[in-house]
Amino acid sequence: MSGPSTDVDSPAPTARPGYGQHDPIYPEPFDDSLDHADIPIETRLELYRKQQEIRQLEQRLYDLFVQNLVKGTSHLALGMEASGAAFGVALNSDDYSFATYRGHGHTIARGVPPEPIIAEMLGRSTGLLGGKGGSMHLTSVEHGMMGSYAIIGAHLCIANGAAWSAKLRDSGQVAVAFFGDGATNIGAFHEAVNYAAVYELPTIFVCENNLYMEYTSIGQVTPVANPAADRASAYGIPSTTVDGNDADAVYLLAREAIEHARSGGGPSIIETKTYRHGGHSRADPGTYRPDDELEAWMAHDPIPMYHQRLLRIGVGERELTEIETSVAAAIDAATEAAKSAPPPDADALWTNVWADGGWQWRN
Amino acid sequence: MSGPSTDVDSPAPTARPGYGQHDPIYPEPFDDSLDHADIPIETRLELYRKQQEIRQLEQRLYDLFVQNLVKGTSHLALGMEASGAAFGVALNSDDYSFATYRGHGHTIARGVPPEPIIAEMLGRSTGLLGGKGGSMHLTSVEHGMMGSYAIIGAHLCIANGAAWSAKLRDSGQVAVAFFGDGATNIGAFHEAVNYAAVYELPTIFVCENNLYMEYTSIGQVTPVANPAADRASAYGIPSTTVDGNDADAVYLLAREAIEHARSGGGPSIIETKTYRHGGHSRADPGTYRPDDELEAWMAHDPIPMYHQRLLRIGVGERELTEIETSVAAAIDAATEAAKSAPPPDADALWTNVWADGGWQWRN
Amino acid sequence: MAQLTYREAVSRGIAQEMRRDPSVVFLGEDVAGAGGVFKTTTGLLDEFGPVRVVDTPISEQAILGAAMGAAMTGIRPIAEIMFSDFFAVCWDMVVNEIAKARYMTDGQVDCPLVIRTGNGGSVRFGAQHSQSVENWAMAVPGIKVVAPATAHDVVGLMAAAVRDPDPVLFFEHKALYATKEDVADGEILEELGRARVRREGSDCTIVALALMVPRALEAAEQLASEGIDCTVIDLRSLIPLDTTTILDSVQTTSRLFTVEENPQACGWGAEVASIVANEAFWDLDGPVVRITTPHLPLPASDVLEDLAIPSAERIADTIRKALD
Amino acid sequence: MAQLTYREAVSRGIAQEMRRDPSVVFLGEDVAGAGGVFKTTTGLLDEFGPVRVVDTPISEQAILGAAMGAAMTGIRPIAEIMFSDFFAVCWDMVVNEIAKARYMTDGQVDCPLVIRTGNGGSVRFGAQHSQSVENWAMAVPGIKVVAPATAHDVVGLMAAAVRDPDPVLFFEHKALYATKEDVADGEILEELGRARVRREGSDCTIVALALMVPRALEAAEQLASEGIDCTVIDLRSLIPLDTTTILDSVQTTSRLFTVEENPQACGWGAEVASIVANEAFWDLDGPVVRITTPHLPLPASDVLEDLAIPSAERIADTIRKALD
Ligand SMILES: Cc1ncc(C[n+]2csc(CCOP(=O)(O)OP(=O)(O)O)c2C)c(N)n1
Ligand SMILES: Cc1ncc(C[n+]2csc(CCOP(=O)(O)OP(=O)(O)O)c2C)c(N)n1
Ligand SMILES: [Mg+2]
Ligand SMILES: [Mg+2]
Repeated sequence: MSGPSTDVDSPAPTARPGYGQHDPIYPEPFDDSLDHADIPIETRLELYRKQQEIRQLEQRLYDLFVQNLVKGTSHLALGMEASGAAFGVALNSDDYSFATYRGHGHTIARGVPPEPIIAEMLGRSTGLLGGKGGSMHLTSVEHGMMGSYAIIGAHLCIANGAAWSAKLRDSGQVAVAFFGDGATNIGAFHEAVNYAAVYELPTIFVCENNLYMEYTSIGQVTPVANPAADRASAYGIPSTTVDGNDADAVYLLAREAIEHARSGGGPSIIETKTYRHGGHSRADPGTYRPDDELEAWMAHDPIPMYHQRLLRIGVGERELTEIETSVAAAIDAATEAAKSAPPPDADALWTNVWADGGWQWRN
Repeated sequence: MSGPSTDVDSPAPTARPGYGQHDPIYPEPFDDSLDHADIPIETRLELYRKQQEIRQLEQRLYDLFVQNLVKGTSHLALGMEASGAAFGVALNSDDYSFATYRGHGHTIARGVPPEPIIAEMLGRSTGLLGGKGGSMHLTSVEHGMMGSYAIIGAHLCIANGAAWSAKLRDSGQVAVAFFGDGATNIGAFHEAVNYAAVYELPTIFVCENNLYMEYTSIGQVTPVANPAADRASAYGIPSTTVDGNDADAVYLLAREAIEHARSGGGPSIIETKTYRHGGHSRADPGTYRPDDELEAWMAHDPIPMYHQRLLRIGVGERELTEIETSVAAAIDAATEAAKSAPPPDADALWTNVWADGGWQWRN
Repeated sequence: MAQLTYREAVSRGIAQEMRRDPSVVFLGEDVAGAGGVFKTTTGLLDEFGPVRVVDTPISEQAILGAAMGAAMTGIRPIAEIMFSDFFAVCWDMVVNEIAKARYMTDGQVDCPLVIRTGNGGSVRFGAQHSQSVENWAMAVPGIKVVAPATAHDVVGLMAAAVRDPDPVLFFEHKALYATKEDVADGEILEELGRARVRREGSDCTIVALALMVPRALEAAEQLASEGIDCTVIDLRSLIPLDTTTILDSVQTTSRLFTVEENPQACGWGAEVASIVANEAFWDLDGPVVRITTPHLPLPASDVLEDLAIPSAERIADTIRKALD
Repeated sequence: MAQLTYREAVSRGIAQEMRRDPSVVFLGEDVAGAGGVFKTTTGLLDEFGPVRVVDTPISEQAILGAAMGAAMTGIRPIAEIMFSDFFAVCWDMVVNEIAKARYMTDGQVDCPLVIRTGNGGSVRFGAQHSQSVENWAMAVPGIKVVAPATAHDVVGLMAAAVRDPDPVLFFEHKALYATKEDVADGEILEELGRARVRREGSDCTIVALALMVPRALEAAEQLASEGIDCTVIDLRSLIPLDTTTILDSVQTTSRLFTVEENPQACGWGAEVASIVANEAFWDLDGPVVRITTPHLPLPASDVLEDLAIPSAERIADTIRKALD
């Protein structure tokens, strides 16, 4: 490796399109061969149910925005349900999840009931965080949902801490950090993945690559094609890319990465290729996306595709309808309960700054 | 790339030695074939002179410490002279250098005279920074030496700015950032290299890998063998490793990387393999380094090796002695002048916070 | 003279300076193609093109590093940090590099750059997207700190910031973006370090900043109807700090109130209060009172956030009681 | 009872807690094998082994993230940030994550961790390695801020910090590491949020912190010989802030001086001064005076640095003139 070699150890960057322009990126076709994957049917029904829960929760939240009942901002995962659902099914109940502001789906996927989630969005006293956290900070420690983090990158480092703790306590738990494509360009990504690799922590880094930061295509500001997976070699850890709209595909990788981490094999990166149906946040119509790209991805919707797969492998339409309607009923009931809950008490402002429950910083 | 492939796109981490232990790393043998490299003899004499300047300056600074004339800390580059010298020769006079706290050599290599450098170390009014900056912040804008930065990582980002500016002004200048192996694990490294790659900036990232952070071997906390070069693929840019104690080897790469950057080819990474003869800073005896490792690297000293090369290719001993003694005379004279300069005036405390020369922040 | 929103004033101010000086460039996340997440920079890409108006990766350290290195070498960058809370991921660039470069190099390095950012709350974004961190900036020697309260001042202070030879942090208030006022046509240029007396009254001096200015004015109106006549000073910049205007006013009114959106401890009002308690002690007729967001993180719910951040009512109440 | 240096007190304090509680772990750069760059943690690796005492990469965000995630899940980490200036590269972890987690989650998340750091100047390290940034920390709701002045307090406050269920930033002063005092054998535990009156006097109250405590005491000795009798309060922690002790003292002495090493604007003394100027206004007999490092970056040269940071002479001079 020494000597004045003029070899280029890595490829020169390929030309990228100019500012504000980008080539559309289309989904790979759904992989029907996974119909025969080694996944029990009950697991698949669970994957379907969780995808339905996320979809219907997000749609409901969207409706509530339109009714102007949600204050502040909000970031939906419509179209991106498969990976949250897959990990929700693949994780043990005491494993740890860390999500971003786009974390409603990751929260419900860990078994958190919809009512406190919706109530939090509406800023009610019965909200998951008593109204203090809001849309971007959903957390349910009792469900292993260790928080939603709204500043890009930080939670990758924090997930390492939970993974380290599991190792110190020899508990066999793993930690999963979900993040976006845009997050791969921030320093904390580098520090976190490197750190996990150095200590062989049971951290699984799941990049949900929906092709865009807020309004800028990731390809415009990233010199490699797979912003997370193509960087794993910089840390000597395994990585894979996957159709992020195929719950089975993600589930298989999740199972494997979790097993790898749990058995002491260390961290890995999974990059899911996916797309959001709507804009970045409530205010964004998403017009920066080429029409045909959007169209292609709308047709590559994880939920109808999975529905079709289940029919192909012999699940009855009736059983699926039952799942859909039972989820709908739960979301309806949760919405009503949340809507009728009172706003937080004024006293709530002053609680839980400190472990003693209070806020006093002087005597 | 999509589908539930279970392939591991990148190698699993290799086992690393335990805490506080590490395998010694020995230098590759000096590459005598470079005797015949395409480098003019005057350039080589210049490379020798600059290595001598750095060596003798650092030795002098060491002596001044021992005499307790240097307050504060200081980080010497004894044993690491070749790369600073090589870039000092390869850069145009209007190109930009950005260094770390271990930047005395990079400063003198850009043509900054020794007197203000030594005076700064002694905290005198005639110091390069009037006594305000000290050992860790040597800067001479008129020589293109844009600063020494003491917080790991930042200057890689700042060097990009100078490179961007050169591009905006179409000036043909390039920017070089020198940094250590340890710096490759901080977030700013990732952001900087990625950013340079995205905008194809004329930034050259030179990692002087001396195998250690302060007292910890880099291999203990880094999952790849070449902490800078092995990460270039994460940014799609070229990288090379090189014997950092062979000024010709570094010079050839420097010339190439500078030409690549200057002609619009974008950034690249050069990782030099080197070693410091002493500890990390003045207080450090460097005892964490295996004896035989230290011994091997002391024998792989850039200056006697280069001296031998010059003799082999026909330079006379007398000419080399002349260089050595003229450098010594300059350093002696500079030392005397610096020693007899007065300390800063009390007024200096209050100058140059703002561009108006003053410090007022209120009326 | 036409109505201009505070939001529109941002791009007008930047465009004014980019037209005047070709060395001014602008960079940030989603600022070019999309015109910024608050739509403050719409139109700049079209007018000035992609070389001068740059969309960046999510790399705040790299953004500020690029700005600093460019400023050191003849360019005048304006960088956006989308939310001021995100200064925390690039604080090193601000406090250790940009702020100190000139002093450490005894004047060799110039850093003429502007970092603009969306600051402040009352927008229900929760604890990580609502902070008022102008006091973080004020605590750091070597940077100037500006926080306009009106559309006119956005344009005029932006111009002053861009022309200033030193680094300026420019705090735009998110909750003010939709406010508007009549703004003169043509070039506007204000001066850094001059407070503006927005209302004159003899009973007390209220010093406020950014969103707290309209709230203080509203409180003053309320109090005026009760016979309490307040001076309201809009600080406009924290560094340089126009203490002369404050001290002069306190000499007349003998009472000082500060209205701060930052959480209490070490807020800018503490600095102002301590200066007055030292230099105008003998002018004072009663305690110096600070009205601040309590020292706690900001809650997301509208009900709770409105309790946390000083309202016109709370300002009026506090002053009424104190002057009773 | 034996002489202990402030430096040795650090490892004694950590070791005391690691022995007591097996969930306490310690991580940082060069802290294990090398015992820390200030040799404050020598011996810990030997006693507690590499699982509990961890050398990390140069990755401050990853270090604090690891500490936070571990603290959230049953571990009690002590993390080192080598120089407090480096908080700037991981400030997000401190201010946006660690400080806010409990409040944002309405109490679900615990963050019992300690971040210890070498703070302050008078060591000729220049502008990027000499800052006193305890006021940065004080400005952030949700973290406790401790800064001991003596070896005994290092041990006792470290113990209190480790046992505290909330995150604590622990500022050790670099220029105090070599100081020593007699320290009792056996377990030492102090309480956070209690100032200590180091000297009682009736003519004025001096409030100081860390390195400024011995300097204030030296100034008080000097003044005593001239007939000016000062109370010197060692704050010991900024959050919680023991205002009771300050206000009680001012009631007696009627004059307040603060001695701060941080640069002036928005220093902790501003907060203390503003509290006193409000709540003890009628007790005061004269202006509240702050003695601070001027609002500028710190110079490297010993001559200049000594002019910048408050000395016993400057403290005494200022008080002498003010009380004249
Ligand atoms: C440090 C930081 N910088 C910028 C932002 C503003 N921001 C919020 S979401 C976002 C885009 C993130 O893109 P990506 O990581 O791809 O996630 P996605 O929203 O697509 O799920 C940005 C820039 C932030 N929250 N934190
Ligand atoms: C952000 C930050 N963290 C830690 C340090 C303390 N520090 C100074 S030098 C150093 C080791 C750097 O090692 P390397 O990058 O290999 O450079 P070398 O000193 O070997 O030239 C460390 C940890 C620092 N200056 N900045
Ligand atoms: Mg995305
Ligand atoms: Mg090194």
